[in-house]
Amino acid sequence: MHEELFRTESVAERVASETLIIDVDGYEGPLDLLLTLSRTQKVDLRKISVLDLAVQYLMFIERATALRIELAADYLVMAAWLAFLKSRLLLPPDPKEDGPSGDELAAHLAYQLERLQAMRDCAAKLMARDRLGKDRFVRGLPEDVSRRRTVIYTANLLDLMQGYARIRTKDDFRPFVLDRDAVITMEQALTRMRGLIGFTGDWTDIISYLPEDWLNDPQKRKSATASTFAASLELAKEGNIEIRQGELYAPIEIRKRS
Amino acid sequence: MANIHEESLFKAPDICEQERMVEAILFASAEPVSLHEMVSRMPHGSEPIAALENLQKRYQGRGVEVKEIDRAWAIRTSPDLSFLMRRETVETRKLSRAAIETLAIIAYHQPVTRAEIEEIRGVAVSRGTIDQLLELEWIKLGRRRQTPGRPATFVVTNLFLDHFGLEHARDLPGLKELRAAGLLDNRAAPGTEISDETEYSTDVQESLFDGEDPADDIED
Amino acid sequence: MANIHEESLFKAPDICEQERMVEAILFASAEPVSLHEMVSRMPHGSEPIAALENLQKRYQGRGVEVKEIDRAWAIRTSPDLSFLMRRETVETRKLSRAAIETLAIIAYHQPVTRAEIEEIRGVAVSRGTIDQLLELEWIKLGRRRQTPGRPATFVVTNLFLDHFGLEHARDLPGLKELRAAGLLDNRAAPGTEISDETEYSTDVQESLFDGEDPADDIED
Repeated sequence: MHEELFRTESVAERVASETLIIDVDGYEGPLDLLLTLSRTQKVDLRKISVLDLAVQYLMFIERATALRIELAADYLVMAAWLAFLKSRLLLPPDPKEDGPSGDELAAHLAYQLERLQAMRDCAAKLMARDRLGKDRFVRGLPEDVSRRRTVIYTANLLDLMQGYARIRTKDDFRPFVLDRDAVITMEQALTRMRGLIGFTGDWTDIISYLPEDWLNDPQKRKSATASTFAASLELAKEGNIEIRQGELYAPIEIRKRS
Repeated sequence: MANIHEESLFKAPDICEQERMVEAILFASAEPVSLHEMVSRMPHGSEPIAALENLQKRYQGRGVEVKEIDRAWAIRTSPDLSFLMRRETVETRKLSRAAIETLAIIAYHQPVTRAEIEEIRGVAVSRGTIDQLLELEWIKLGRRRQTPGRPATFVVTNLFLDHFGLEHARDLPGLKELRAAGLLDNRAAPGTEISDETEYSTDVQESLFDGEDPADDIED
Repeated sequence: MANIHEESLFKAPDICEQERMVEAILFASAEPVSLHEMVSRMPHGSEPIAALENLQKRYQGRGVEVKEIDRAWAIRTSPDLSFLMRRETVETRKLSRAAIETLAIIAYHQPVTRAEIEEIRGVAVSRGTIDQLLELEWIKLGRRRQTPGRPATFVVTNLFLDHFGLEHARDLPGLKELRAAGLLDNRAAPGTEISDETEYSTDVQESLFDGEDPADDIED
């Protein structure tokens, strides 16, 4: 007899626990759960008793915990908050205490529930509309619009002349290109010396490396001397030649490094 | 009729001709065609808006209808004939409840941030849900909110409007009633400061549903 | 109109209704629809052939037409409006600075090799620039230069002369004129008179740099 009673209880309990498990899985968060619980009150969401709701929710959580159902942190946070709300609603307001009153908090929760319900109703209305591909259909044989883009390039004589003038003007500021005949660059001197250095074994005055036709014009000679000297230093730095000067103003001599 | 195009080089085609052209363009396209697109394809000087209105009237009560979708136009079969279209029905992947709710929240609250969606649903929005809606091209990213962190906002697309047979986002069912009931306000929980974000969001929302009668706005 | 379908279970819909149905079916179908197919999709007792005839008449002279294609029907764009299905845009663009300069050099120095153009401009000439000018048919290939490597030369075309309103490339204003017109700086560099320009470009320059990249001369 005793056993019998015990068994029936445990069956009921088992059924209850199973429903709970299913429900907790089915709920999308504490707000969803609260919304479902509020339906048992069967009243307008604006006239809901938040206190009752809080009590129901806390009971639900208690039962779930007793049945060792894993509850997400969200549910426990909500439980704590509702417990706080419950105490605020039950106790007379403390004038010394700051912050919102229990009624304000309750009103906001009711608002949240009403808003969620409203969004669910909207979602249902939306999905019930005459939808494309289900109730309304698009053209089955659409035609492609061929797109062709033609680009016309334009230029006039003035553009052409300005373009040419621009190049020639630019040249004016690049004396290196135009005055090339009076200048030997270090690179040119270097190229020249690299070719000649192999043929001279002994100490030689660098002046003898200057191109012959550059010796007479003082302008050319100056440029050639300077670049040849610079090139010598470069070659010495590279370790290809040795360089020496006997005394101040004496000829600078170089020879191939052996 | 062969020289219509040539003639049009000199003067805009008459309204009847324009109506034919608009008709041909809309029939040839599966997607809504914008006014701008029509103008660019029609002969110089065409003003298709009047032609569109005539066409819309002409197709009233026919097997297909001319629908406006946010300043673009499309021809769609009449919904009462859907039973004929079994063959054309596209099986869409079933949307989860979370996806449907999220879509509704975005449509009614746009532009809305992810945090706001989560606040309304009371639960985290999974990445997959947003991705699914983005993939369907029913939602897209809106402007970033000018608040700390500059969060992204979501808005619905014209494809969404077309799919659900809406002319404009302001034609969403029950929008006015929800607004009147204050259910679209971004109401902060008591005791929390009303952040800039909250104030800003109501602003932006108004501008999104612009062109509405200001008298409709019953807000505090 | 909501009860049309139900009604149709008992008797065939009237001819107007059938016309609407045919219209919707033809609109939404991806292929031409046979009579047999229409009958199978429409409510019992429908005779779409009469509806089709009516529809065909209704669309006469409209932007689209109901066409019979091998015992099946389809809605197609009216042939005289096919131009609407093309979108042609013409864009006018200024020739790039590189292209203008290259063109100018070819005009003033023709026949001129690529290496010479690069020497005069002081920068490399991209293949695209030459190709663009060739495509515009403003330049063409001239005789090969009788020097090592037999480099190709470029000359301007008659189309070029036409476009720029010149009778002959010789008519291009010389450097003196450019200078007088204020297009060129007054500081003349020595030895750059337009008179011996052509010779200068082909002989002197080429022998000086023998086809090497001019940039190398300066940098390395």
